[in-house]
Amino acid sequence: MTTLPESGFLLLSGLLLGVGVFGLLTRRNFILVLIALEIAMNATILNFVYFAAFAPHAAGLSGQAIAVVLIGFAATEVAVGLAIVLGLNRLKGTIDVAQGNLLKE
Amino acid sequence: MFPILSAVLATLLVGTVLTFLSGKSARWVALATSFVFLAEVAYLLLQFPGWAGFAGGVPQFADGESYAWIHLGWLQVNYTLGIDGISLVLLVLTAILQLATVVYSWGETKKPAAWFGLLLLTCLGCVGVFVALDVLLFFLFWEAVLVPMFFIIGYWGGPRRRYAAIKFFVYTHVASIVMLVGLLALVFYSHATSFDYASVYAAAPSLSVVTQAFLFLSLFFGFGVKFPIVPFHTWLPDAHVEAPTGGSVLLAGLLLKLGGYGLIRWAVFVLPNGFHEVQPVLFVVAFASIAWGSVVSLAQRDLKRMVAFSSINHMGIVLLAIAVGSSLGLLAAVLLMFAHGIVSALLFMSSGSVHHTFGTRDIASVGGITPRTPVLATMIMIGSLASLGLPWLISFPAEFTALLATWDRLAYWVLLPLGILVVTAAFYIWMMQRMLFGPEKGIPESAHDLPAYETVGMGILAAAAIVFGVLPFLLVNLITASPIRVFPGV
Amino acid sequence: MDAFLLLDQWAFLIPLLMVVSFALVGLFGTRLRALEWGGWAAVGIGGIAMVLGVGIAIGEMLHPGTYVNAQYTWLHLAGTPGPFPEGISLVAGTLVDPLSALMLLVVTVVGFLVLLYSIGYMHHDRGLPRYYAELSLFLAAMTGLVLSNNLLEFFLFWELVGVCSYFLIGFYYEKPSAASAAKEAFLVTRIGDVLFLLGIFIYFFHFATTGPSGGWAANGFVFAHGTSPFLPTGSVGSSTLLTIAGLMILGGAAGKSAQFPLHVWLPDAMEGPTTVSALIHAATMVAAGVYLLAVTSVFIGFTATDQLAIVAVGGFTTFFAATMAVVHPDIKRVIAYSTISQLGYMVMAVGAGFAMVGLFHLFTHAFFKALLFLAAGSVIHALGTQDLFKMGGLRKPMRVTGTAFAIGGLALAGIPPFAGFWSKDDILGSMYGELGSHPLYWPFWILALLAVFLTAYYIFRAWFLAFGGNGPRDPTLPPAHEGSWVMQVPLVILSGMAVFGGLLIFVPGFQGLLLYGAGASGIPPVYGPTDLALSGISVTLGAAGIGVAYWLWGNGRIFVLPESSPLQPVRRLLLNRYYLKAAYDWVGARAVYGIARGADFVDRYVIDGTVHGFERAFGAASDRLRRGQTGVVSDYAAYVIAGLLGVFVLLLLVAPYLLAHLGGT
Amino acid sequence: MVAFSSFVGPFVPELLLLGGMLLVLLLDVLGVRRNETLATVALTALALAFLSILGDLGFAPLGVLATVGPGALNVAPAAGAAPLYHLTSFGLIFQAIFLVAALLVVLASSSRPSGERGAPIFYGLLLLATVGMLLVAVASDLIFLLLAVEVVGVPSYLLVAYRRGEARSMEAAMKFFIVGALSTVLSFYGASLLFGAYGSTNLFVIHAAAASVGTPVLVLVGYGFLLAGLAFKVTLVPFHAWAVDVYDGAPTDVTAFLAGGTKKIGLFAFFLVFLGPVLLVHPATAGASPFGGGPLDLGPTLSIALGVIAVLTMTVGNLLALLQKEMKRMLAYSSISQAGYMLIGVTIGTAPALTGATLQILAHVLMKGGAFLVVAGVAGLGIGPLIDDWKGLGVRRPLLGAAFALMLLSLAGVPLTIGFVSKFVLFSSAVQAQGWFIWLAVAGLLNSALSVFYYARVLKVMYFDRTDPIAAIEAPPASGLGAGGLGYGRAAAIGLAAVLIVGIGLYPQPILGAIQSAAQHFLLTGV
Repeated sequence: MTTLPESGFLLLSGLLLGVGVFGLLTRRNFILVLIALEIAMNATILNFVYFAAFAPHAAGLSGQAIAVVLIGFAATEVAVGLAIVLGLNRLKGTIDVAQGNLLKE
Repeated sequence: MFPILSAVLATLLVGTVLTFLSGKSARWVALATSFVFLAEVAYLLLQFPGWAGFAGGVPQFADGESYAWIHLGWLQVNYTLGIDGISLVLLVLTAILQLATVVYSWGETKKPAAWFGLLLLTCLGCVGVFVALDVLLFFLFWEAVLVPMFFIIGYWGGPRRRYAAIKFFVYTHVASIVMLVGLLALVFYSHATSFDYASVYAAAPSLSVVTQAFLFLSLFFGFGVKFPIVPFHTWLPDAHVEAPTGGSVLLAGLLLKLGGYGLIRWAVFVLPNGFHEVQPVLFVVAFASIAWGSVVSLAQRDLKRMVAFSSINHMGIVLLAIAVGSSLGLLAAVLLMFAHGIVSALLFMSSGSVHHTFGTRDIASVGGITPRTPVLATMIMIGSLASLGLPWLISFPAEFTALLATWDRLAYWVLLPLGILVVTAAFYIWMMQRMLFGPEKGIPESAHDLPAYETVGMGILAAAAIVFGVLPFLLVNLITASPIRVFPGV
Repeated sequence: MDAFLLLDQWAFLIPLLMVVSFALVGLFGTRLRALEWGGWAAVGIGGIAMVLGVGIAIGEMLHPGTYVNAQYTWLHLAGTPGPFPEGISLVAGTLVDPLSALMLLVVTVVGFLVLLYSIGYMHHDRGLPRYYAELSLFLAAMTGLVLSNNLLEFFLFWELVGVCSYFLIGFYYEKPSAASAAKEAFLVTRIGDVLFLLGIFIYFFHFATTGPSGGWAANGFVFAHGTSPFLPTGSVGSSTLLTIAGLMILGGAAGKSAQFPLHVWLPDAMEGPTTVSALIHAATMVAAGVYLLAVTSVFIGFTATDQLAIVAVGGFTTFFAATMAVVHPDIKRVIAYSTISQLGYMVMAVGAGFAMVGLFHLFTHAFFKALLFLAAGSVIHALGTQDLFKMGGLRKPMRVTGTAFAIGGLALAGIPPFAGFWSKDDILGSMYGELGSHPLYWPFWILALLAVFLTAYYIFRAWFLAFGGNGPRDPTLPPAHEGSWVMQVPLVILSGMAVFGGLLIFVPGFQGLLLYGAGASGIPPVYGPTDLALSGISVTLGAAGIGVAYWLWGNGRIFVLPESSPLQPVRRLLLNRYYLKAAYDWVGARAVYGIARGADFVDRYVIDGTVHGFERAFGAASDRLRRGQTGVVSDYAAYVIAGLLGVFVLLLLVAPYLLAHLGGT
Repeated sequence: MVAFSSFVGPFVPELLLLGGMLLVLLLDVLGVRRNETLATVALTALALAFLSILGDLGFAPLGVLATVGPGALNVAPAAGAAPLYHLTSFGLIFQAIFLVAALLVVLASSSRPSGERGAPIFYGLLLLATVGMLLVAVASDLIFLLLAVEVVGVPSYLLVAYRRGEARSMEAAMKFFIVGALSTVLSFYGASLLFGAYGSTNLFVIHAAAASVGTPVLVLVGYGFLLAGLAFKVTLVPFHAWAVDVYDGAPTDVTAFLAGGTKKIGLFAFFLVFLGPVLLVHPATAGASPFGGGPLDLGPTLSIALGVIAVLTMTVGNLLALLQKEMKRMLAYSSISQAGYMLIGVTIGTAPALTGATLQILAHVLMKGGAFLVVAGVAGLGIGPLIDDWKGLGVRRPLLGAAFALMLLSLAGVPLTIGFVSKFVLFSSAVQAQGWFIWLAVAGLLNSALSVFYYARVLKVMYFDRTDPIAAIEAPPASGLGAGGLGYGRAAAIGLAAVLIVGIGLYPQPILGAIQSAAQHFLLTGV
């Protein structure tokens, strides 16, 4: 399989993604889940920046630009997430994601 | 020229809608519709020019119509109609049964508008199947029949009607799905230029024999379940036993015929080579159905269930006649379909009347009904004797021809269906001995002979059974006005 | 003269008339105030039919051996590819030839007499219109059968007479025994009919293209063409196929004519009114089987093997049935067994190739057997019982009947100059002529000869029990009396026929009739010394039979077989009809029904069970999957990740594998 | 002017909707919260947008409304150009479909009890989400596409939860958000890998490159991430688990919008991302298959993966629905299986298949959207959530029952309905493509047969089961709304859906024709 010279970077981003996903799967606290999501998102952003610099066919600044956009997007997403956290907390008095199973099967 | 076939379909459609809307007086609308339909069929008969033979290797049809419907280049679907002798005979059957059923169920009080509407709708679907000459159109009507029948069984049926309705719907739907795959493959693998019968017919020979065989099998399964063929028949007893009388009548009289018609029109004629490859399979299935249907009937205590299984036996003979694959056999098959349509309808009406006259259909617990209800008894006798293939009644010429053709192809194997004839005779005669004769038994005081409308409804069928039994030639000449006349045999 | 031949063209009127009568009585019978009126209508029409029939017969006698074939085509199918290259046509027509003329005579005459007799016999019955309707329909069918000019038409009427017999046997349908007898008759004959059908198939295909003007199929499978059989004589040869066909025909005949082993239904058929027994189950319908064999042997022909089989069945049945008649206590059943046995003679004769000889016995038998039945009928009418052992001393109160029964008995026993003698002797004589060339006929001929003794014995045993002695053995019986004149006239007429019917062979015309066709040899007056010797033997046997009967039963004696007698088991065997009935019932009620129940079980629980199995399987799968929907969001996220990994597996392993090995698209 | 039209023209519908949204929020600020008013505003915006799209598509009577010249459609960009958006008639058709979904929902909600808290938010978010949907349909760049998808996603999280008082809704929103966010991450990550492989996120570039470059495993992994991420929206198995709970928990009108509307953008995203590669027929040059069976071929590889997922989806969806007791969940599961059918279109990737899939999407908008609207209305009549609570409804409310029965029959693929036509075209295309695709048709048909079972069960309950009279139905409806308690708006929406179902089922030619020609253009570039 084709290898990038600095495939170590890919390893790093992959690791970040893995950490994020692992956190998302294991954490029951909504806040921590959000943080995990952020970590995972950063893996993507890192990728863009890195590829923009070192990808076989240099794509100029577009990578960085995308990275910036994504940072902004991540923020909005977290904001929405927090809104839901608040709602949840007000209704149930807990932000334990595993608590909610009124809906199943 | 005037699109008479569309007019026929339109008649039934409009009739259905009006019936649905006309509340209490629905039965009158339905009756009127049936008469108009009858008149139209009569007109079709009168102006039927006979069969035009082949043009460019493709069989010709009368009263043809064709309008573009869905044209996507790769998918050319048309609204194409046309008839030949085979369809015409079955149209006649439809007209008779529709009239008889409407009259017979004159006393229906439970949501009459819906009842009569659905009856007409079912007939509409069947007529569509008989006149459609486009793969999609054919399949469309084929499926469309299921829905009204589903409601008829499920709403007006007996104690286990819900189960029966769903079983009927799902079971037969699965079959038609397989059939649809076969039809689509037939169209696309043969690179037919359109979904029209003609182009499919013309393109099919280009397929390899093996492909043809597989296609034929898939079609056979689809049509066969409607027949029904053993061992895919178990939807039938439930559907019949639970269905209301009118439902059973249409079910046995028309719906089962769809299978036979489809097999002849869309499989046998179109894929003769594939047919030839799988002929043994058909023989085995046919024999199984004949024997199984008859033997199991012998064990039934429920009159209706017995008749239902005897239908399996008779349709098995139809299948056998088709499987023989000779001109004579196909003639016999169509004749027998007509015969069975009339006779089984009569028998189902009888068992319906037995049920609401004596409160049960249990053969063993009602006896000696003849003195109290002579008309009903007579109807049962005519029906049974016709069904067991007595000469001078409609089934005989058909069964005779069928077995004649079988001998031609299978020699001594014919002894099996012949022997089964005795068993068939046995359960009918035994039933008559127990129910009609002997000392009176299990007859409620309230029991009285048939109401007039039921008598008329059954009378129509009984008359048909006798008239066509004495003069089957009326039908034969009509049926042979079709590719059957020159079918080379496989 | 030719007026008669002209009459032949109108032969179809006979069945038609009876159909009219059927419709008339059937539809309006109940409307008529006095039910007898319907009866009289039938009798009137039957009379006209009889006149026609007799006329036709006379015509045939005046022009022996002529064929008059009147037909029109019902259906013509142009040549289709396949078995019938010349096309098929089916015709409806009448054929008047010696065979049919003779049969027609029998059917119309006996039919009329029975119709007349019934007026008296049935007058108390509320089912009278139904009775006359069914009887008319039967006569229509029977005459139609006799006049048929092709095999298919023959079969159509053949079945129709069967149904009429079914309904008439079950005439007293509220009697369970009658209902079940009717069922039995229908089913047993049905077996024969099925074989008959197969025979027809074989003939149709084998001879489809044989014969003049486009072959048999193209000409509606008619028997005769011009003044000769359609199929060239001897076209049968000895092919196995046609042998089988012949056996099938024999099967059909055996069903209708109650030959072994399909004989069981006839004794039980006695549940019907005695008149019905006389007409249908003695004179006409049961003879149809013989007629079928005769027609086939004349117009199509049998192979040697067939002939042997037919002779065997006939000869054996002759003796076999007679033995059962010996012990039976029921007057009607005794006569029924004797019918079976006499039919055996006819079958044997036809089988040996003496069609007309067989029909001659059919002719005489029809009259004296009808006579016996009607006589028995008046006895039953008078006493209301059929049990010989209750009767006794009836000759005084019922002189006419007693005499009639005696005459019938003498005729049956083959005592000259009564009718039976001539015909039966004819059979034995002509058979004897064949024994040289066909040694295999020997045993059956001997059986037939022995049967003569038994016949004489059982019929006079019956006579002595019923009419001999002084006074009934059962005092509870009502005082006997003669029936009204309508019942006596037929007895007288039939007695006349039973006395003189046989002598007809000395009438040239009638003789001409009999001389027709195969087996002309051995018909009187070609009496050689052997014939005389034979007659001597058979007459002696007959006389002996009567003597034994008198010795055992005469003057009101009752012969009781001592319990210790070694013959007891034989007697039991005979009384139980060789346990054949039981065996059949077992097969029907136990074996077949058992199989059916088993099949029903399989259908419900195995075949349909499989369907339910699918249902359950899907249900189970659905349940499993639904349990996966835990409602816990981290599980859902886990599924997503699992899915992601799955996608990788698909993309990197599965898909490449498939592409590499299955060639992908 | 030219400049204006060429820049603004393409986005007139989006702008209209944004305007509508602002107006709604403004009214909210001004304290005007009458449901009818808000609904009217939203409806007007949607209707105008709809008309202008029809105009752009060049429907004769509406040509005047065209905001982009007829020449502006289906023009492939100059080589090397990497436009963010690309106007295709195919995309416009999808925009129209999305708008139909939104229109139906808003029309129905117009007859919800007035003065309900959060009504303005509902309409506002709905319009915003619709804007996102429209953007998806014109995207031609991965990032643009994914962001557009999020413009749909984020508002729909909130839509689910807009009734802040309801625990079920809130829980649904929570699940929706977490799984959704995860999927977003995955898809963006996939995009980043493709960016790494091709040096661009522009679909034209990617497709072109994919055609020439061959298939490094990096690319496959990237596509894998994208597949997983987008599969969340389309509710493909096993990415579907969230959908049922969300559809169940959300207010039913919102469910109708999710099932009928937003779900479909996922499919369009699939078209954009995967059709390009799937169509590539050239054998790849690099990256031999690990099994040594010749080069690893991107197109067939993806198409096999998609095929497997499609079959898995329809089967599992049906099985899940089979024994379901609650109406809403049953419908939710059934819409999962329907997604499987639609995926067949991408798998085969021919114009016929795409036509079938598109019609199937439209059909699903009408059938499933309509069905959920009925469910919402029936709930308004005070009937419980269980299927068994619907006893005798068909007999007691003939019209409503007939409409719902029609939708179910259409879902089951019974003839004379749009559902039949779409399945018929779809499966025909599979058979016509021949090869192993015929097995897709077989699987799909058998599945539709299986599905008949649970649809028939509902019909059975509605029509055949004996009914103990339900006061809520006999008595004048509590909601006090017209049309027998449904409210005229909802009745109109349901009726409209039903009419379209039958109408298109009877004569699909015009729509099919339009779709197919559009699809053919679309397939030239796959964008």
